Amino acid sequence: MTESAHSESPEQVVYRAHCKAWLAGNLPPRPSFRLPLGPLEIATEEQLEYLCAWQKAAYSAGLVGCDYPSEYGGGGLRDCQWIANHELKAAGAPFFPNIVGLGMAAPTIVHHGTEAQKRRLLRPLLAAEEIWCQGFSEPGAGSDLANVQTFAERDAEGWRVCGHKVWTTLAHFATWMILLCRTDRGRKHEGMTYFVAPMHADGKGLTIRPLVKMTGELGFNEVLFDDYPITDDLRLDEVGRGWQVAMTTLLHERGAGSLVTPSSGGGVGDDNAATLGAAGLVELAKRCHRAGKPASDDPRLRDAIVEMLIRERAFAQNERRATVRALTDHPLRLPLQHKLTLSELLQDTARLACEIEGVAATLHQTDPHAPAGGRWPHAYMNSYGFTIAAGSNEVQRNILGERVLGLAKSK
Amino acid sequence: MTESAHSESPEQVVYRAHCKAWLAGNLPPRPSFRLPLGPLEIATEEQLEYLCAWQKAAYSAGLVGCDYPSEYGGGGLRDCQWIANHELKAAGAPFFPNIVGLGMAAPTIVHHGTEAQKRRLLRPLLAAEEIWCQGFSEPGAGSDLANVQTFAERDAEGWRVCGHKVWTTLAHFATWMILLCRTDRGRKHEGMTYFVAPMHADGKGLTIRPLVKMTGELGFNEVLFDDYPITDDLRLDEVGRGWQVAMTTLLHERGAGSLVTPSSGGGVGDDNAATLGAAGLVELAKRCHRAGKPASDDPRLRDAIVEMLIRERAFAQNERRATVRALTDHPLRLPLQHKLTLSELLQDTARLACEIEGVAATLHQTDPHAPAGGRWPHAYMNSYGFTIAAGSNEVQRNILGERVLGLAKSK
Amino acid sequence: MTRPHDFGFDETAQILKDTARRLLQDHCSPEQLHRLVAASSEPARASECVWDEALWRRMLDLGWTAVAVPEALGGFGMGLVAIAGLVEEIGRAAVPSPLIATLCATYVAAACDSDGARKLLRQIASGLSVSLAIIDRRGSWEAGDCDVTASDAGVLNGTAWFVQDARKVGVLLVKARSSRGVGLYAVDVDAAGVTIVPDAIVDLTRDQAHVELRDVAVPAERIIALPGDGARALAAAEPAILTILAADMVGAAEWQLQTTAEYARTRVQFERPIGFFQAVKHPLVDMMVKIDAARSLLYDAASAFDHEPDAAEVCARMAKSAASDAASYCSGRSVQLHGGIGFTWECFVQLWFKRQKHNEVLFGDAAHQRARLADRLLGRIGETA
Amino acid sequence: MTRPHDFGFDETAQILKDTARRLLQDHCSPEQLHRLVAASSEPARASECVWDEALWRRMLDLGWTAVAVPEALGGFGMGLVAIAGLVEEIGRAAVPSPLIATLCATYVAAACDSDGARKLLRQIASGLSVSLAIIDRRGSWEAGDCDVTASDAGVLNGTAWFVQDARKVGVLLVKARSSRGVGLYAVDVDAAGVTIVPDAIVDLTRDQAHVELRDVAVPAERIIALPGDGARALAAAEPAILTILAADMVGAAEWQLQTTAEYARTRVQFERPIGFFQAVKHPLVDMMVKIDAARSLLYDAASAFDHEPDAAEVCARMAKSAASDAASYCSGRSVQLHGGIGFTWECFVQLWFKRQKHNEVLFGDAAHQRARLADRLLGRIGETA
Repeated sequence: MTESAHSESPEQVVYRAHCKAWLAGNLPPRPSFRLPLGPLEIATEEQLEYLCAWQKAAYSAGLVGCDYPSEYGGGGLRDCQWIANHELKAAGAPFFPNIVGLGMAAPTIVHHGTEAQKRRLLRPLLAAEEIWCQGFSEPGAGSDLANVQTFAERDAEGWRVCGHKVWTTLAHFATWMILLCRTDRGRKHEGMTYFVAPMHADGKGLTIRPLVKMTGELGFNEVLFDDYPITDDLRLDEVGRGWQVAMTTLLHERGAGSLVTPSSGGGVGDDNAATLGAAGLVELAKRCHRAGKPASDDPRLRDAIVEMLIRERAFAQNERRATVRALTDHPLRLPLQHKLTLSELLQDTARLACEIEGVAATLHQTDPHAPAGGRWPHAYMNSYGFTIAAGSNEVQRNILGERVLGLAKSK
Repeated sequence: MTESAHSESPEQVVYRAHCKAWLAGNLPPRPSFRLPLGPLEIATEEQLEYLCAWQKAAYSAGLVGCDYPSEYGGGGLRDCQWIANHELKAAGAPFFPNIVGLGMAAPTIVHHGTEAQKRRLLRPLLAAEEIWCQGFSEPGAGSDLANVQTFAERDAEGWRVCGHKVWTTLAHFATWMILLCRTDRGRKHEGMTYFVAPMHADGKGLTIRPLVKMTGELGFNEVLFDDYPITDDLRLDEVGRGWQVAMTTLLHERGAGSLVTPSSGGGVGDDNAATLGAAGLVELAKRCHRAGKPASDDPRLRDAIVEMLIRERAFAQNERRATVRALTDHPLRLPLQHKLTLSELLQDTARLACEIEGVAATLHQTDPHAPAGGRWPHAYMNSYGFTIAAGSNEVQRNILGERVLGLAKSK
Repeated sequence: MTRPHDFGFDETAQILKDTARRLLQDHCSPEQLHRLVAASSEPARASECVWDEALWRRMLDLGWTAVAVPEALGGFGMGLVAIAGLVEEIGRAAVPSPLIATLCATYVAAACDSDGARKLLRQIASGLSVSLAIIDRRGSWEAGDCDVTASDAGVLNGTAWFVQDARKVGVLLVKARSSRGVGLYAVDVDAAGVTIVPDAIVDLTRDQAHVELRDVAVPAERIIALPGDGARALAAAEPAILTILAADMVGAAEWQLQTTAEYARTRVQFERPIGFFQAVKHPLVDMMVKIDAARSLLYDAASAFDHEPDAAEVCARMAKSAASDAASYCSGRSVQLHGGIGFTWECFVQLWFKRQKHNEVLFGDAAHQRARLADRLLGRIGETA
Repeated sequence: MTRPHDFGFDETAQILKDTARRLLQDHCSPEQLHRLVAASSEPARASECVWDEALWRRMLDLGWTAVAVPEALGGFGMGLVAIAGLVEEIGRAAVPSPLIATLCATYVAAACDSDGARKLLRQIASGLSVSLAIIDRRGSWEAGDCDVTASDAGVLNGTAWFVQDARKVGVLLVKARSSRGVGLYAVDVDAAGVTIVPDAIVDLTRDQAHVELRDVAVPAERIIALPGDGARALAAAEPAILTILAADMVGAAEWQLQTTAEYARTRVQFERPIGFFQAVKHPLVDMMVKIDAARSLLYDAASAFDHEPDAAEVCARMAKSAASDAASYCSGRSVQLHGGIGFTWECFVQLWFKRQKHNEVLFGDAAHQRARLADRLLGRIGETA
């Protein structure tokens, strides 16, 4: 027996070296303004411009969309995006702003789009020249996506859309929306059709209104369609196949699709999302006090902090193992856990941080005395966005139980 | 404002004094043999005799069944049994063996029995002259009690019973069984009838077989009926009303019925069930070691032990508050939590004890080096009996959600 | 004193609680509260102090600052059990007011045997609102932990941190240390040398500040506890303070339960009211179970304070621990089970969520209480073997 | 050494794992295992040693004691990643055998640079089974905690506790302390002065004993680590030992998950397979989530031992902690979700439940590992500020 060999293909080895080399010299300088914690928090044009420029640079260098076919603007490689992601994270690169586009729209277009749609839409998406948003959720269709009521009516020029979408991230910056509509009220799952809708927010039939989160921040929107026209060439897949197309989208959103989403470690410097990880707990515990001593000396908190460090490492090792076929039983078993475990890890980490802070956790992020700039109580509230959105964790557990363990459907 | 007054009635004050006085002089001596941890564990005739003699003595002194009408052998008082229970517990009195009789059969007979049935059955039950067992569960009817298949067929002399009951505690000592049967296969809830069945285990149509628990102990039985005759005067309430009668039984089993069950603190001396409480954790932690120090010096274990002490006190204070109408919103809200919270408290306490023991928790109760005589790992396994039996805790949560919070039925 | 089986919760306590429920239903409904404190979602909101002073005058008219003051000093002298019932209603309605601060200060003053304390209690009974200024920069309220010093002449200097509802009260009860030990001093909020610096906080139903004291001279008649006497008084009052906080949390948690259960009965997804699903039903039941445990321990603690002084500290720490845990769990589930709408500013649940997070950590979170209980119930570390 | 993205789990490892799966499906099915170890439910059963020696001979024929022995000493020299895959299968089938004990001892011997160690490893590769005797009466295996002494002449006296599968092995690897430090000694189980006293244990798939040593003279060639060298060897082997235990737990937990899921797919209550109910479905998912976390950390730890020695201890403690927590949770749910039948002796789940409880506490439970990790990752208490 010899030492086990590294399993990367020659193509992968070359690609990894390329990523490393490019990242060593091309990370963007830290901006003068505050960067958002993640794509959902982008609030200003200057933030957006900075991040789009970064995504475009990374795309031009082949670090974004490298596994997509080259005829649509991709890199034409195989199984390489995860390597770029790994190197981006290791380099502490900022995140990519076109999150809905990269994670949801692009793979859906690849699987369900026409040749013309793929040629028109994918390249500007990968290059962050066109930002995407998602129109799935409605006030009456949260966890129960099949209850979508936004209606697209056929007319001579194509379709006319009426309805109300909510939780639409990036809507005010977006060029396109992936839009799930009802086209037949008499059928549930078979009565839905999927469109890519242009976001001409010029007042004619399209209204975008910000939703205020419990933190007081913006970031989500309501989008109201009132007899809004969409041409038929923007329909994705056939009429009545909207549910199947949406499932492709959700599979990729949950990290279980065949196309790995380009992603990175987070941001740069002090605004880095990585500081919301368990490592941030250790730093925090050394600065906060409990019973007159550093909180990092409290054995109960030490135990809880280490538990978070373990869960964080387990999450990363799940990602690693998911790519090793010999050590995965069911192809969806690890990918479908991604959103569930990450969102609960973030929530529990933030809750523990508030506990470490003690009475200082009462302070708002605008208070100069708030530990770590008040980001932890804020992050704890925002964590409910992750455990609720994109299929609440209750729904995630149903999906895992049914698709992986084969249990009877709960609905 | 004056100091708040004690709310006991004169009758209650006198009764409490009587209980105190009698218990001061009449607790039974500790037996030479090992007493079981609870009524479910009674294994030998000598254990049964000792405990029955104790129940009879307490009955004769008016401490058992005091709230039952005197014409049926009760004490004819009102709202006094809880006082006796309180004093019995405070005195460390042994438990009463006729647990199914006192907790389930007696209140059901009072509510649903004929005058003749009440006169015949109640007095020997209270006096532990006749032991009772319960025939509800079946292999295919665990949590789903309405699925009972044991069939009672009408004939000229009464009824003939065929079927298979499981988890029948005390069956081999019992004179009577409360027996839930199907009498109409065409209807579910309306197709059931409730009997009190004599347990003539003489081989004619009745077979009692012990079930072995995961601990290796006996205590439960299977009871098989094969064309077993029951006279019609042993039917409780009307034909087809079995489900309603069973609900009365279960309400009292769960501690939510109008008639308080006579009960006590547990046993006597070292075999006392009280040593399985959280106070036992404190003693254990002082004797076991972790990282070279007493486990009671480990801050994380201290935290966990105190949490159990808090839950234990909360349980006792729930019992106290349940009797104070002004501080209870819904009459079933606290009583229906009784079984759920107690069983999970016992389970979590035992699990924590095993953690305190460390590697010594591997030892069986027959090992001379096992801490605390090996009772904790044993108790941890037995705790699943409590969280599963008498309506699994999953079913308990359904009941609480539906009956107290008014949520839609899950079935 | 005997231990009353009914916790000593008598008819007067019942009337006080019922009156509070009705008043707050009329004048501090969730709609009214949201309109009042959540009108703005701007970050600057976090350092403002918004409350309904007209409602506070009604509360004063009902004598709520007098309930805990001894009869001999012009109060109603009600037991802590009755106060617990009142504060449960305050928490249920999440009322912004200086009542809780004043009640906590009342118990501290009542534990001081001084003319200053007696005078202060008379003023409280007449409607004066007071807040404790006894926490240091690191968040500790242990007697020796204090960033304010008192000179021998009674001149205060330093900063008191985490002062609750500082901008709603007239007087601060300031802890200061000197060479002779810890003393307590009544200081008017507008006295010379006093600067109230608002904190920006997450909770919308409270205000909080740190208070800078520069050469604040306290006359002898306003010394509540002489240097050396303050620590004992604070320790004696702590069980009452913890019980009052637990009452606010239990009341607020019950609102969270009932509001979320109502949502689960009416919100339809997958063609069913969501309460049908055990993933919703069972967490709601667990909320109830945790609330009931905390509520029973709450009245246990209040009753112990009134009738079994030796048990008061243990019972109060148990109550605060259980209430903090219930508050944490109920807050999380109230948002999660409301789904997307629960995550919005417009939804009422955010108000209780934030109040609970604040309550949880005030005067020690659940783990802090358990650590102190361990010292009492298991012996201190190193002394247990 | 580079860190292989695929953990270094290569084709050979795959073949070893597949072979194990098939062998144990055929020769140690749950039915066969229950018949073998649970034939009696009498209390006296607890101190017996029941196992399938014919199966053990098959395992020896496949060279399973040789897998971890270096090639130079007659073994296969496979990485710990491959061993982890093998032991997962052992745990999944809950096999009673001295394999785990022998593998643990192999890593200890491999960490000793002595002729005695090399000889012992050659014997292990040829089929000798060995168990570690390194735990003291209080359950500690820290180097200094030891109830066996060695004289300067190599004569052992005292008792070693919690020796695993002592009645299935030929040799004990005994830790003893002397004036020159801790040494390790190979002692035949039937040597003069050795008394194996069976413990009565709950787990039916193992045996355990304490071993009394009275004037046991160990010749020089059977000294595995000289006095003073033993502690370092034990510390070097500990990550492997923890990883092996984690592998057994992960494999066993997967059996618990699959068996309980199968029951939930088929058992009907309320006219539905019980897996329909979220109160059953969601705990099953939580079992899976915990198992997967533990399994990923398991291969992480094995890979670190093989390729990143500096990270080995941290990764191994993380794996043992996560695996112990998963084992605890899965054991509880496997009984609870089976309902009444799960609580019986005849049901197979009891066998895995008991094996897991045993695994959880061997060489430190989850909290112990986290406390050690805290020292590494946060600094020792008092040194962190």
